[in-house]
Amino acid sequence: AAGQENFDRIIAKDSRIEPRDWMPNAYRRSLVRQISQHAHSEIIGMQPEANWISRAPSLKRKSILMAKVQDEAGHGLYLYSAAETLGTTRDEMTDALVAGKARYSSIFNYPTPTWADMGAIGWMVDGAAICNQVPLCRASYGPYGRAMVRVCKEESFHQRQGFEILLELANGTPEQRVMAQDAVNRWYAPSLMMFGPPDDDSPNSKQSMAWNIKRFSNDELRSRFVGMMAEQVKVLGLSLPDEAIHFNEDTKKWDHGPLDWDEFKEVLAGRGPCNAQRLERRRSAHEDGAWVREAASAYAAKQAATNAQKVAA
Amino acid sequence: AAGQENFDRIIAKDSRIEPRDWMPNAYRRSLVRQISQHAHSEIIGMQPEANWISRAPSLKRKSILMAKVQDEAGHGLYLYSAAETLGTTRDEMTDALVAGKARYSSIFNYPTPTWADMGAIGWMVDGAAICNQVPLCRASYGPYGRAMVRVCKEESFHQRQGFEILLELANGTPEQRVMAQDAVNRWYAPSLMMFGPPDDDSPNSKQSMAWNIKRFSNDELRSRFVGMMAEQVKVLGLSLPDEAIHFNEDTKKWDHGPLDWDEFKEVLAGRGPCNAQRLERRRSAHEDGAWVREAASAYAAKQAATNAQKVAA
Amino acid sequence: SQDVAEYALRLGDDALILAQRLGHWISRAPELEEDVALGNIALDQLGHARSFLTYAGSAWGKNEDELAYFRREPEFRSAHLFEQPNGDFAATIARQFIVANYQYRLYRELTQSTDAMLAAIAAKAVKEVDYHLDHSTQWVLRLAGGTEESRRRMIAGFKLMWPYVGELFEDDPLTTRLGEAGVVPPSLRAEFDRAVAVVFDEADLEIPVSATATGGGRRGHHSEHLGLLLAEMQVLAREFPGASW
Amino acid sequence: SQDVAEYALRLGDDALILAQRLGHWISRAPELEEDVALGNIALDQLGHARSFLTYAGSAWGKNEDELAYFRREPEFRSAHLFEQPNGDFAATIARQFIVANYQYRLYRELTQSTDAMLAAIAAKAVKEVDYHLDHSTQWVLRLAGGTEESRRRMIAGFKLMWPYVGELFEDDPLTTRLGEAGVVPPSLRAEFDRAVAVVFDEADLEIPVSATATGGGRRGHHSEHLGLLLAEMQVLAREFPGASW
Repeated sequence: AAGQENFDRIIAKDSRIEPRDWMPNAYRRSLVRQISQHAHSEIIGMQPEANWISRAPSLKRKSILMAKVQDEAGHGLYLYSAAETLGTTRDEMTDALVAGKARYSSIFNYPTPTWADMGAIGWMVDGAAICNQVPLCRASYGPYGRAMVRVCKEESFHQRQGFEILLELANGTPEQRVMAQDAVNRWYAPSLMMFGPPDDDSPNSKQSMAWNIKRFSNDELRSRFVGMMAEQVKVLGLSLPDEAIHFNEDTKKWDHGPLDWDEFKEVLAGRGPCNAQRLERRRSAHEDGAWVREAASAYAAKQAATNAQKVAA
Repeated sequence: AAGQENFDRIIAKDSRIEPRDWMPNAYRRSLVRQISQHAHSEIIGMQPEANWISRAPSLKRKSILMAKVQDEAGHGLYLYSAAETLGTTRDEMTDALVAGKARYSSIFNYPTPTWADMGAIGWMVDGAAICNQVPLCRASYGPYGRAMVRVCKEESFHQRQGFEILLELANGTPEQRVMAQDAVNRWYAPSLMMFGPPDDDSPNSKQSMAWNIKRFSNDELRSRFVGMMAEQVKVLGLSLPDEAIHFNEDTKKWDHGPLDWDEFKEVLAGRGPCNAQRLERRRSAHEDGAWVREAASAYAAKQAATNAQKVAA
Repeated sequence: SQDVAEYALRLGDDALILAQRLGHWISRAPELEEDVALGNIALDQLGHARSFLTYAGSAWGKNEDELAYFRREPEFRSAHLFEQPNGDFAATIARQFIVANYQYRLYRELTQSTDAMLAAIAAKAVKEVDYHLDHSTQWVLRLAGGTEESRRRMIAGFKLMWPYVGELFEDDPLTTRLGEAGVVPPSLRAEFDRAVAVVFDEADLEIPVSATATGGGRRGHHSEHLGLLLAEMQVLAREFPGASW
Repeated sequence: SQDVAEYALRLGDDALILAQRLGHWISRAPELEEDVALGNIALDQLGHARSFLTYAGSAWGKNEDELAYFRREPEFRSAHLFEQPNGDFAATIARQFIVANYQYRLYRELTQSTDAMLAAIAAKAVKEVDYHLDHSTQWVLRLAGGTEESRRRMIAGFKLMWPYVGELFEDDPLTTRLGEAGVVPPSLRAEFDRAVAVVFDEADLEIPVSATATGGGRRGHHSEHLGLLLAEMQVLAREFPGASW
């Protein structure tokens, strides 16, 4: 009870919970779910972009893309570490992912058929991620908030790079322009759906907000994102595939057209274009690498034994 | 002694030895070596051409190339069967190949960097093979001679296809023409060396000829081949990279310029451009397929047991 | 008609992409007999592809090579199953078994097409696919009933390929418009399921529980594998545009 | 000079092809730390490639992308080792270990080049390769001294890559002509052998007994792997010639 009081007090003054602090089981479980899901998204999210590393059309772009996908592995690492402070090991989380039992962001189940997708993912998907994540830098759980600070800094860098890719294409040959517009068309709705279901259909959000993990509702964040996109797309000289977008003077928010939540649910349920592929690729990389991880542990154990002997002698 | 007499009689009247006939051990060993080496050459020889199946520049050429490489697998099968009649199993021969203990024709240790190599291999390498092999259709060992009849029929088909590839290139764009001439230049000397070392440096040839396995000396066959090439290259409108080629009125044979036998020996000793690659590819295909072969035997054994039970019941 | 051409393009692309995949096995198969067998199947598929593409191209004044080598990814009409990587031999056999069961029934129906050319191509193809069906069925039985490892791999192979089965039987306006000239994909499903069930029953296998992937190949939306396959397949032809070979 | 440009092209191509190979590991490594580590090494190599190619191109009025994307296979100057496929993680580590030991000594010598630009690029590169050397050495020790399987694979990996070591140290007229501006490859061999021996000794490994393959990369004669690698690497750039990205 003292624990609960202390926890409530920290939350009330919007301060931070640290790993050694007492916390309600539900809070811990909710965080583990959210952080590991986020980590998994970084890892699975490497694949659609890794698809173009070998074919990047200039060495500069290849270099930027490699660095970006590699950053995502880094983000995964920070986030798994943050989740580990809550008592779940990376192995457990990875096993759940590989077994198809853990979630990751549905957006990564869409394919990247063209180079312009590298731009659209950077600009729109990373853009949406930032809208979601910037408030998480203030999440009540300390290690999570701090991991998000690092993640967000790199994400905004990635977003700018994505924007640049699109800008170059939009100002390029007619074919490049078509490629850019096509990618924007394909990623628009999925990126809006990254904020999760509408507020009236989002059961977990309320508790998350009460715990100062989540700071804004799905629809609020989505609206903010739409506004951002609507402004930036003008600079690109492209258009968003949604004629309903406008600034609502009454609510002071950006409105958008209806989204196909049935498709969202289909993809979430595993029936997207690439769910099977993404999971299989992660599974096979993990399984193919098992002997390497085993070798590293075996070697470390032998070294430790040798060192212990030396100390004893 | 009766066996030896019978054997000598058969050889003397240029008739055929069959698997059940008595034969000298040296004859058997020599044949196993020659036939298995020939079989291995067919199998390893699939690789330089398989290299272009995926990139063949027209569907017709892709189809012809696929069929050709597949035919080579078929030739390997006939030849391993012929060798098996001498009491050596295919597994034993394959193990020797994969372990790097068995020889195959050195020519397949050269790479195929361009599509024109598909033409040059067909025209020159298969052409040389035919010169070598046609006389083998009359080899004293029955199963070998009969296998060679089938092989030769298909090889001459392949040679014509190779010639057609070169002809098309030679009559194509200037770049295609350069590609064709370059391939002819690269394959010329190696294909001449396919006939083996000069007669005065070929220790096994004599015995082989006495046994009616080999019918003509290395140099005789090589000269015949050079003559054929010298005629056909005119139809292609290309040239052979050897200015010394001419018909020698005294010997009534075709002469050619000196060959770099040091290079030949280097490649034979394993230091060619692709020896390691060819062997590794065969080894890995064989090892990767081990579980399939085991499954097939296990299944066959189970089926046999079930059938036996049914018969018994 | 344009519709018939578009339909022939689909069938041609399926067969072409599969031939390209299978061709990779030649010189790499688990035993020489399979270099020959998979080579035969690849050749058959390539032959069917050439017939279908030539027919499709006749509507647009294009030959088979222009269609195979000078279209871009979104212009291809192959279903995702055909684009899946070979994986190990069991995965390839799983793909073959599904494909052969699908194509056999498809081509058999298509022999009744009111379009004489489609009917003729299908009549030739169905005989060859009959062998493909037998080949893959025998291997499914062998691998599922062979060793523990082969059984594990056979199950994994089917798990890998099953998400792409659904797309094969999806309908769209084209097949409806074609009527008696084509085959409505959903009409093939029941018999496909029955035939698969018979073999799975004998092999003691279960239909994998895996979600169906969204396809889209018929609309030019492909798996991420196709782009890489085309890069390799088309590289030489595109390097020398206009050249003849 | 032309000679310096040609020399820079060799070093640039080695690094470019290796970066392309290593980039494939990103999202497929045995553990996340290695996605990061191999990604870093790939990025470093790509960075070196860009510096060398930019410098080489300056002699011919070409930029790095024109050199990387619009040359054909025989115009590339990479050695065969860099072109070898990744294989499993052990094979990649074997290739890395050989490459790092070679490049570290090469770049260290090259910092003394009378050509200021080569010296400057090498000075930056050698620091990064120092890390690559440490990374691969640690892994050689771990894999050789880890489990039975990892040891078997490490040995197999070295066996696979060793035929391509010889080419790295081959001399030719160019390096002789370059004199103090370049590094004569054979001069690096003794120290390479010594350094490798130290690690092999600690790892209880033996130098593989495998024949040296004929190289020829410096004259544009490549392994059969390069063509496929270039088909993939160049496909998009070549599809849109003249476009900027």
